[in-house]
Amino acid sequence: MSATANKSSKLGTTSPPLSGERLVELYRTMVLSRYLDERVWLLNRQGKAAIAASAQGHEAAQVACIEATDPSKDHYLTYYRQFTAMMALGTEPEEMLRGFLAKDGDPMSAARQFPLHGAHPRVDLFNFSNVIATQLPQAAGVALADKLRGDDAVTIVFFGDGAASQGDTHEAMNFAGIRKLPIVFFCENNRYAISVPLNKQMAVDTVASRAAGYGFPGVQVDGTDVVAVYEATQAAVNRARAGDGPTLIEVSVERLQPHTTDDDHTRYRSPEDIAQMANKDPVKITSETLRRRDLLTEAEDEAIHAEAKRRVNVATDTVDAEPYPDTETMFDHVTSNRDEGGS
Amino acid sequence: MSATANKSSKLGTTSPPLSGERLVELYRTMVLSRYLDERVWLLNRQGKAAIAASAQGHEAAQVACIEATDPSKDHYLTYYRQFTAMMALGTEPEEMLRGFLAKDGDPMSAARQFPLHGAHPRVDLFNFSNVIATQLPQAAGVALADKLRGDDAVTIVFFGDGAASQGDTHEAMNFAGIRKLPIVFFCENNRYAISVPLNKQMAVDTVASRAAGYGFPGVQVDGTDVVAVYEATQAAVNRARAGDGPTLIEVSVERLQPHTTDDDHTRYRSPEDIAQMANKDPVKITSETLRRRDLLTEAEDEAIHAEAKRRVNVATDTVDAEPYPDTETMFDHVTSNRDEGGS
Amino acid sequence: MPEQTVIEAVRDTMRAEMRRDESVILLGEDVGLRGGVFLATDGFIEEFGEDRVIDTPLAESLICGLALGAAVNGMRPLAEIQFADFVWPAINQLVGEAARVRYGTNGVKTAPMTIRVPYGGGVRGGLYHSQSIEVLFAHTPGLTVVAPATPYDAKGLLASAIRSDDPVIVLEHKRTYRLVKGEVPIEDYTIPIGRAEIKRPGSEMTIVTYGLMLHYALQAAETVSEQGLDVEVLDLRTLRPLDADAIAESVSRTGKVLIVQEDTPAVSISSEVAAIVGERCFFDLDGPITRLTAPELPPMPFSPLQEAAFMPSPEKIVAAIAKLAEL
Amino acid sequence: MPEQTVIEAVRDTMRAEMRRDESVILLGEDVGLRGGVFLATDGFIEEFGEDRVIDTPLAESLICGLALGAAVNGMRPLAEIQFADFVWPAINQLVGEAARVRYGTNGVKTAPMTIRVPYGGGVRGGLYHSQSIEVLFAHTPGLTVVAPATPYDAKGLLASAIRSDDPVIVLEHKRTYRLVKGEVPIEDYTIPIGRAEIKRPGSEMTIVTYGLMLHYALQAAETVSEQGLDVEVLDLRTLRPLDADAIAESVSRTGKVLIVQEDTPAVSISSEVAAIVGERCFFDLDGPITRLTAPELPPMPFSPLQEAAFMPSPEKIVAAIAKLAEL
Ligand SMILES: Cc1ncc(C[n+]2csc(CCOP(=O)(O)OP(=O)(O)O)c2C)c(N)n1
Ligand SMILES: Cc1ncc(C[n+]2csc(CCOP(=O)(O)OP(=O)(O)O)c2C)c(N)n1
Ligand SMILES: [Mg+2]
Ligand SMILES: [Mg+2]
Repeated sequence: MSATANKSSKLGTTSPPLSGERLVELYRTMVLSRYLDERVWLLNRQGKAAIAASAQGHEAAQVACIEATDPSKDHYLTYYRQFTAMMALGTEPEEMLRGFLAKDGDPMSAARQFPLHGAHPRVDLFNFSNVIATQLPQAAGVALADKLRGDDAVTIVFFGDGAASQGDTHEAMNFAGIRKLPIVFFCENNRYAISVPLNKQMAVDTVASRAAGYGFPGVQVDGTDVVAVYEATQAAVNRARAGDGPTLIEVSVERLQPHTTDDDHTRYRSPEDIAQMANKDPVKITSETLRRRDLLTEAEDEAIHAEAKRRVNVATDTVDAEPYPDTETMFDHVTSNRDEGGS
Repeated sequence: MSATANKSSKLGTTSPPLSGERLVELYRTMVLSRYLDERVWLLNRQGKAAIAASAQGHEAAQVACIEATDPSKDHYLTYYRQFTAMMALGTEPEEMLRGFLAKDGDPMSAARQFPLHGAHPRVDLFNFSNVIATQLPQAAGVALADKLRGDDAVTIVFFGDGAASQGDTHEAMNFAGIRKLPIVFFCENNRYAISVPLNKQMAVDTVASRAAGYGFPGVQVDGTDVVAVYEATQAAVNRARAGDGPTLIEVSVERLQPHTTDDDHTRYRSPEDIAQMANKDPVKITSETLRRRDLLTEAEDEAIHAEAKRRVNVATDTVDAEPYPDTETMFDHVTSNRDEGGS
Repeated sequence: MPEQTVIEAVRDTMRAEMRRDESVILLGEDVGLRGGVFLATDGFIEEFGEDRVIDTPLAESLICGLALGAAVNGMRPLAEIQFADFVWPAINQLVGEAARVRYGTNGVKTAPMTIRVPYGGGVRGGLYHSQSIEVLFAHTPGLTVVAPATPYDAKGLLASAIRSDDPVIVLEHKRTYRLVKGEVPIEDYTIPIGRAEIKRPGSEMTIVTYGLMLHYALQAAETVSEQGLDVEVLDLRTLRPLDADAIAESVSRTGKVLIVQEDTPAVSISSEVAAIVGERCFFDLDGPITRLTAPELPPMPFSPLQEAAFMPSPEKIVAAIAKLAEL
Repeated sequence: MPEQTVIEAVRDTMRAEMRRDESVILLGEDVGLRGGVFLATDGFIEEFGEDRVIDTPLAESLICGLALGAAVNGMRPLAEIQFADFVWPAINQLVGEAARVRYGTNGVKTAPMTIRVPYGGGVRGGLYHSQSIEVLFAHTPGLTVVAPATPYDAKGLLASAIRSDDPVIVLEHKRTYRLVKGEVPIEDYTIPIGRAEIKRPGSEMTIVTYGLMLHYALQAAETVSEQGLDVEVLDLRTLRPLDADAIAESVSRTGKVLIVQEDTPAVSISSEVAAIVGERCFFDLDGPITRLTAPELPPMPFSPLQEAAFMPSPEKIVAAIAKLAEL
């Protein structure tokens, strides 16, 4: 955690620290996510995936965040860059690919929506829309319902540094502070909103600093550090479950790829800026950390990579051969109680 | 200025302090505003004015703010409670009443709009809409135009504590901070948005505290203290003119009347809360201050009151006798270059 | 049956639904101690408490986003937008989001939420307290829009809205709140969404209308009946989905149609009714498809004479009937 | 005359207008170094600098509010909403505010601002990168809405929009950006706002359409002409104010109308065209007023087969022509 993150220690972490075993498991998910993510870009270049946004660079933050939550009861409101978080929540490579290739059986939206958008069939993860920041007031509403019923659930809502500029973000945080909602605002700050750099997005250095204006703590954490993100999230989740209200966690990450497969970041990032990212690759950093802490041998690491590659290959072959959804199904689920055949 | 207002001293006030003479002039405007304001409520009870919002309690803050600006070049984006500010900017009682009674010659909108809404014929004051907080992004746009042209003008935008919750407020302050716009955000915090008290509007004590999240100073000032508000505004205006960017000024005031003539605040304010307001009446406080500082004698004070009363009576008689605007004029000024007769 | 005003019917229905179903929660500005600016929720916070009667901050996008989030998490939020003119900041959460929750998740999530929106003019509201805002909602797949004009319909349609498993926009015409009285049964009932109703049967012409204009149309029909003209008045009641069958049936039978609305004409409810008639009644029509609406001006002037000139009135409807009848 | 794509015409026109008038400033997300996500402003920041090419924070209400404020203070802001689907957060500043500035100040203030909004589907955009959003804008008094479909019209109408003293919404169909090519004079010209154009003359039926559908309609008209059917194609070009005279003239002459739009039908541009026809062409019509539109679904599925099923196509238009011709 960075200097400004010291607030999180005040929150009091009561749950156990991450075991070495779990750390390796998280690393396994990161590697799988990375291979699958790369594969999706390849499929885009082959004309098979219409569009993809990538989590490359965000993997450590996402697995660590999810690890500190309880998928059996918590709620997740994600945005399009939650590739790794979705895998950490148990989405299989095949399921992910059905979304990207718009194939029959896409679990999130039956391929009506962009990849990763819709609702998850097994955990309470939803990502209704591509419209930036709409999920924040919605997340406050989800948390409000839990609070009114006295349910022991926490809502985690994910967003980017660009999303912090939207009015919806302000309105949601303000209300969450007033009602002390059980919610964690999880901001993945990669310093860019497509091409717009942070200094054109805000006059301050951290999104976390805004939390003070809403009456709850904000912390900034190194998003390549699995343990730091895990601990910060755990503290925030504990705080929320204890009825003490929201926390804003800002993780500093790099967006290793262009914004989406439609983007070319050399148009707006300097060569130096692009080059320095190599040192911020969370997969590499986590591998080194695990090796240094003797939690992983070189052979084990290689096996993890080989297994990830194999799973991605199998999933690709399977899904590539599948059909698109039946056209007639597009008329389903507009409203509950009537067909919409005309006006 | 209150404890948190000490920041404003850092801004450096270079202009001269308010003279005793000007103080009396400001007081004169406050008294005139108060009588006219009371008259409008009476006209509402008589069925002549459809609706009125009042500035009673906000008078000192409004005259002091305007006094620190330059009406020959500055821009004012007001909201419906700017009764006194408009008079400080030279709007005559008759003009005000034409608006309230929807009579021919209403200078702001030709009686198309609610009273005080529209654009001022002599100074650059505008108040397009009743929709809370829309004026803040617009004000940023006004200030942006000045900044791009290098014009030496400052934009003052007025809003309430309720308006601080709107997304537009956040978006406007964020942008103003990024581009260091020549703008003063002037928040009249009367602790209520209609019936909603401050603790249901925000989890923090001051709107001013939000400024830190946008990279510019925020100060809180006692809004019944003409000198304090004047100095804070002057510092902010100087800062803006010097190219140093925005300031958020929050004045603490009381709303002495119900929200509008349609409202009954005994439904939601406790008797004690209503009773304590007597001590926060800025007209009374300013009168006492002037008397204490020997700037005003009892006789002079009485003369000010008598003159205000007289002017209000004359204006009422004049405007009451006037016609409504010609119906046909309602078709004018929809767009520049075409009639809108159908679809 | 007791007589009630529209606002009384709205209040009683909300209270009954909140007693009936714990998951109904109220969200809005000033809905608490103030009881709402129209007193629609008078006494609610005392009965249901601060947990179920939530005075929100001044932020309409928040109100609708909260409602949506609470709805997908098991609640049935009932939100109030204080005036229709202030619904614009919330359009993104309603049209962009709520309307598509069911579709965009292939039915996994649903948003059983109701948004009450007092709308319309003739109340000296000027440009920002008079607007008709039905067009975009009525256009949007995934939304349901009702616009009851009588106390009876207000109760039945509001109950249907609250019990619906989809987002429903309830348009209540402000001017009808205290103006319009009618009998309302005490017992529980609902009115099916999507059904227009013939409020006055007739044989020589159909007036298709809704909201406050229903009452003006009924007055006009009464006036011309004294001159021997037998006009049918069809109240749309639901604006999405429109009851195309009822429109087509009535207009085909009478052969003439006059569409009356308070809103401005271009791309409006009246346009869609005209399109339905033009497509389905073509061979039965014996007069042009006629509309009486507000003029194409930003609705609507504050000044009383101009406001009156802006609004359709019983007299203007009588004139339009006479003109169409002579053709 | 050189051939250009629509996006090239848009880019060249904006550049020319910015050179012509210093008060034209550009606002939007990624309009700077990125040159816009469609490269509409490629090279602009290099030529005009950061003062006139402003990368805004991610906030559409801000973008439109800034444009409005700068417009009333002497600028001619030219703002880009990145995708039409993201215009909803800005509706309040456009429909509630900008549309009424002139009216609400009795002409003292005006807002000469242009908002470019890339819209429409058929680009694998799914629910949130495909929407048609014209309805509300076309309904709103005080706004002007143009929807050019060819490079020639894109240049002429965009120039008119930027030089207009009122807020103009410019709808550019994303799919036409690179698909549609045509001749564009190098010299300066404008096209008057509010005038439809017959893009193909014909005598037996009128297709009224706009946007991408113009091109599909022209293809369909070509196809049926081989079968001896002579269909006129009228391109609306401006959606507010609609050119009611041109519609009425053409339909009265041909006696049949098929209205084709990509948007869903209820309360849409097609409804208003139908209403105009039903009111003004009643005595000349010899067939029902017919519409071909998208189905009533949230637009539009991401999956390619479903997307194709959702969109009107030249084949579907041919079928609709054939059906109407036989009646
Ligand atoms: C309301 C809205 N405006 C614009 C867009 C287009 N857009 C998609 S992603 C994006 C940038 C988002 O940046 P950030 O929030 O930092 O997230 P990141 O992609 O960096 O993770 C933009 C402008 C959108 N989807 N929604
Ligand atoms: C967007 C919007 N929502 C609701 C309203 C209704 N309304 C008018 S004034 C007001 C309260 C405003 O409170 P505040 O900003 O504190 O200003 P004050 O009246 O106290 O000066 C409300 C809710 C409105 N005008 N605009
Ligand atoms: Mg980012
Ligand atoms: Mg207030």
